Amino acid sequence: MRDDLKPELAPQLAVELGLKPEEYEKVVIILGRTPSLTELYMYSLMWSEHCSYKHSRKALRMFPTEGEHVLQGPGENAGVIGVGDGWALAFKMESHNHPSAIEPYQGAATGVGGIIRDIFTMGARPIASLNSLRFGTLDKPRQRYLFEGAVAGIGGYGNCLGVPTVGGEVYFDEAYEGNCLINAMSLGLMREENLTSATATGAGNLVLLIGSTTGRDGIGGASTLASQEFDEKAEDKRPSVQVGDPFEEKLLIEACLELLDEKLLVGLGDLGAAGLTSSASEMASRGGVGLDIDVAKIPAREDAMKPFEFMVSESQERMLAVLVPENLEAAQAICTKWGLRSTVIGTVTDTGRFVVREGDEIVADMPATTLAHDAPIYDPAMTRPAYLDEVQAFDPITGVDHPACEYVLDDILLALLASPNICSRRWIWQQYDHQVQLNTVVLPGSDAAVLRIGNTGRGEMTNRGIAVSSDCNGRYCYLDPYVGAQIAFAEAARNVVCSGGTPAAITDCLNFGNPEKPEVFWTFYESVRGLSNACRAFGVTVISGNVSFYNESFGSPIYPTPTVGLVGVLDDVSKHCTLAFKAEGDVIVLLGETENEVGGSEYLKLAHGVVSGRPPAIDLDLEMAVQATVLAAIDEGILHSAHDCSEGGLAVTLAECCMAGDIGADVHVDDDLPKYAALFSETQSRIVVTTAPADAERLVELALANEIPYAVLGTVGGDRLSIEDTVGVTLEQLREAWEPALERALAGK
Amino acid sequence: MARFQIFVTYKKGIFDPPGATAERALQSIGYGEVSSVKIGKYIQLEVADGTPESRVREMCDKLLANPVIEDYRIETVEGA
Amino acid sequence: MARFQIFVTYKKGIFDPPGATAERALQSIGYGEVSSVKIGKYIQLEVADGTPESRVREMCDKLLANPVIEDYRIETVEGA
Amino acid sequence: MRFGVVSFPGSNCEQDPIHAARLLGHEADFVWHGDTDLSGFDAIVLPGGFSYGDYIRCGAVARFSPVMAEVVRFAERGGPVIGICNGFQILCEAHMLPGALLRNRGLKFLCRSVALRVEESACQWLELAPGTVVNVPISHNEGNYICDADTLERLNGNGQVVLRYCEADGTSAAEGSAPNGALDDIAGICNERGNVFGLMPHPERVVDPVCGLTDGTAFFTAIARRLAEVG
Ligand SMILES: Nc1ncnc2c1ncn2[C@@H]1O[C@H](COP(=O)(O)OP(=O)(O)O)[C@@H](O)[C@H]1O
Ligand SMILES: [Mg+2]
Repeated sequence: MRDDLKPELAPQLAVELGLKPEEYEKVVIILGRTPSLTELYMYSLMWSEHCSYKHSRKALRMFPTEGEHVLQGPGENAGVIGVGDGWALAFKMESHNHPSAIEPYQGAATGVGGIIRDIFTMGARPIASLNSLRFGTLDKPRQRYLFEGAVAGIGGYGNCLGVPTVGGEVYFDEAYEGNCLINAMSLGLMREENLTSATATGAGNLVLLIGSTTGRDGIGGASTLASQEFDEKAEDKRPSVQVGDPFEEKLLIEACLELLDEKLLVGLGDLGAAGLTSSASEMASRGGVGLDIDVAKIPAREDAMKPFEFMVSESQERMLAVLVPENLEAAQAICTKWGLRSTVIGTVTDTGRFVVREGDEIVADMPATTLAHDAPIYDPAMTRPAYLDEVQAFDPITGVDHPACEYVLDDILLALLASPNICSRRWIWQQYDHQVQLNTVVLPGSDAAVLRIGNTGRGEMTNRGIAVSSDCNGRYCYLDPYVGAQIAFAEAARNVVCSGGTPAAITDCLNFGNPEKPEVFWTFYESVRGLSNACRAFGVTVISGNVSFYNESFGSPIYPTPTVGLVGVLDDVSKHCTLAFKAEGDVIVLLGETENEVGGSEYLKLAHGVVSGRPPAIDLDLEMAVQATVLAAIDEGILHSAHDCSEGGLAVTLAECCMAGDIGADVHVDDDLPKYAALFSETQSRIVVTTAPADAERLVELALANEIPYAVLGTVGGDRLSIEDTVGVTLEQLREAWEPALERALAGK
Repeated sequence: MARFQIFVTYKKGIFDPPGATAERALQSIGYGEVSSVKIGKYIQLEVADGTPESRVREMCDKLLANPVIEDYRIETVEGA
Repeated sequence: MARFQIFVTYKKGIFDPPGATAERALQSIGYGEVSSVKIGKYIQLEVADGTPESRVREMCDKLLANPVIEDYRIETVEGA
Repeated sequence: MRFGVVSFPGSNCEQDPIHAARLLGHEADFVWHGDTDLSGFDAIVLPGGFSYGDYIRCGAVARFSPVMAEVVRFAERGGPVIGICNGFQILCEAHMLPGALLRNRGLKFLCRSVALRVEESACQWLELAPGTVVNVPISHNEGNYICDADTLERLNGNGQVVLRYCEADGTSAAEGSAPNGALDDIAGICNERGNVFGLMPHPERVVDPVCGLTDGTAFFTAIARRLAEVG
């Protein structure tokens, strides 16, 4: 075997490439010799945290992964559920945090490109995307640059593909200043029978590389970008940024779906992190076969590329197909029709070995499964972080001076509405095409996006639908990872339920600091435990997800941020609901009950500059009962609107319902609580609904039947929001505070 | 008033999708002699007299170019 | 192989949004000396030896520039 | 009647007019950019999207597709052609309509519903009373229409301006009502004959009641009725 590396240099290079000494030893044992340069690169990438999940794998086993809807659980490029009438929905969320921190536009854009490849690799046509973003506060120019760039990149890529970006979330907090989070979620639709797998089988079958040329971009990207902490060295890592080509990806979507439709492929995989090495070795080990790849056949974008560079390049917009020789001509004809390159770069073998050659010179030869599946799995040490005792000991009720006089509550409400964490997200989603494909029934701006199930292009319409939302409040997770993760799930479910969807399954993106720090790993473990238990309680499955570790800068981790992307189904999409108050005289009812829980609230941070205390408590049984009540009421057609209480509490929820419906409200709130708590407490499991007076009684019956507390708050009408004598603001005032707040913050105002 | 022109191009090894597309398009409409197209930015800058090139360089680093993926070249325009 | 470079600029009187925005942005971040920014395209073309400039001109008229809004200038790159 | 919707590489809205047309009881099918036979189609739609990635300039490459030569002939024979968003950009690049579309003034992609005022025009695709206000979404990054003074004068003189961006009440704001900076608030224009119509907004997105508004219906029914009359 040819080797371009002096054997004595191997251990040293291994370390540079991020392999721990004991990991390098394991490679030597597997091979029974010193690894070659190419092999070393391939192992170092496949065994990096990003590709191998070596620190998280065990904890993730807590997740419930089997359930009624599930057609494909974790393990493939995306999970898949059945959504009725033989329709299947593939979805997954993934992070592109570190690339985006270096170059926000391209980082976010290629993040979208990557997650969308994961979707159509499954045989599904991408039908929608969401994005979950975290930045430092917008008073910092760098943060404004990152935020604007990421949003432009997400739009730039998704808009070009014609995949509507229908929702998401964004928070701004100092905790993310050195390490922004860019999580992208994508969903795709297919007929159940078209579900495919990224598996290589059949000795003698051909390996076809489809799409873009291969350059040196992102060499080592998977490990250097995604598995190393951020610090001033960030600058040096810049060149490994990749530029996305959404046009090429659009052609790939069409060509690959056509190849699958025509049943021309044995398996299909996408090239993402660790490029060809990752997709090829995973396809091989899934099929229990070997591969023989000749890098000399790969269309190169640059001169004099070395074999290892071909194997680890992260050039975007490339797919790997396995097919029987008889189908090659037909398959290549389809690629050509779509203006795509397609090149046979190797064959499937029965040796179980992954052989890489350059012409007739072999440069790497290893057991295929060892790359994808024999990465070491760790049991990281964990200890409860010391800071928790301190923050949880803080009593937000006595710890700060809450407004005594009530006339300031108006101002606090308006300030909350103008907070970048609460204000209108219109500035974001109007940069995204959220309607293309004509299935978006509830546009961004409500609790969850609602989409009709169907393929307008093929005239395959149904009246079924899905509702989808992504949520996570990092502050809650910082103050209590277990509770915070459960709330992330509960809120996503609540948003979906408010829109008329019955929660079916979730994907997640777990963003944490360095797992090798016991205190960080503890927060990770507790979050996974909390999320798992919440899923089990609701009977909702985790079908896919992604872990992003090492989200730290200058040694301090971000807030634990386990983002949940939840999908619910609507048997009749016309039975959806929005947050907008509808009609004069409608009765406003609060389902659930407000407690004095301002710990970790936006109110506490905004009015008192404090992020401390315990997060709101979450009672999953109550949560389920409240959600069941709303679903029943929507199903009976008696709800005119539904909107949950989240950041900012009841007052903000009411304001949002008023603005969305362009109509006021007159309400009374709980008198046993201090007003600041009644208005701004972020108690969970609360949903504000409206109904025609005639149906109010029926709504109350449903609440009683589900044994949940409720309160009739008042009525819809007029052009101002009045909360007793404490709050009285006009719709204009509300809008003036809420609508332009993001633009103002971005203008540095 | 002084004039500068700035040529912004992708760094070596950074993929240039518009260039690649133009290349293919030209070949397909009958210009087979085309072997490579790269598309960058051509910026014409007018500044107050006596503005040193170093200032222009600053402007490029901060705003006119994206140092992460682009290189640039500055030229003074004589007789402006 | 022969090299050409092409400079595509907006016709006089055509408002150039990126240029105007860059102009304002530069002024607002402390470059008051900036009086005008125009952003056009800088195209680097590699063609077969002996390709006459007239061919390149054709390519510009047809595809690389839009005569309705843009002017262009072609330069041969010596020593290519 | 039968609509032909051209799909170019990078088109991504082509399924939308098909859906809209079928919903309104018409036939509609895709036309591949490589095809050169438009027989059997009564009207041609150049759909929205990012043909060839919108690289170089929006629509610059698409105009060279084999099908475009046919579309030109189809239009010269008086066949109705509508270009929506990217389709409008292609019509301009192909010189089937005057002017060009530049980056939005704010340099941001804009996807939202806008108010449009129907102008007195020769357009065969619309028979709404002048002054009517319709609400139709836009979704573009380059919708900033521009042309020289003479062309603008001609457009106004010949009744070639079909749609203008306006305020909710149909009036025009002093500083202009175009969200993208378009010259004279122009959102859509037609050729002198009125059979070739280009517009940035997406009427096909507001036809299906399941997705909300239906102001886009008029953009498909008028031409159908007209063709039925001329037989
Ligand atoms: N980054 C984003 N991209 C697209 N839509 C977003 C984004 N952030 C928020 N939105 C939309 O804005 C609306 C409000 O978001 P959010 O305040 O997170 O709602 P909730 O509090 O109900 O979770 C939702 O419709 C959401 O989809
Ligand atoms: Mg909500």
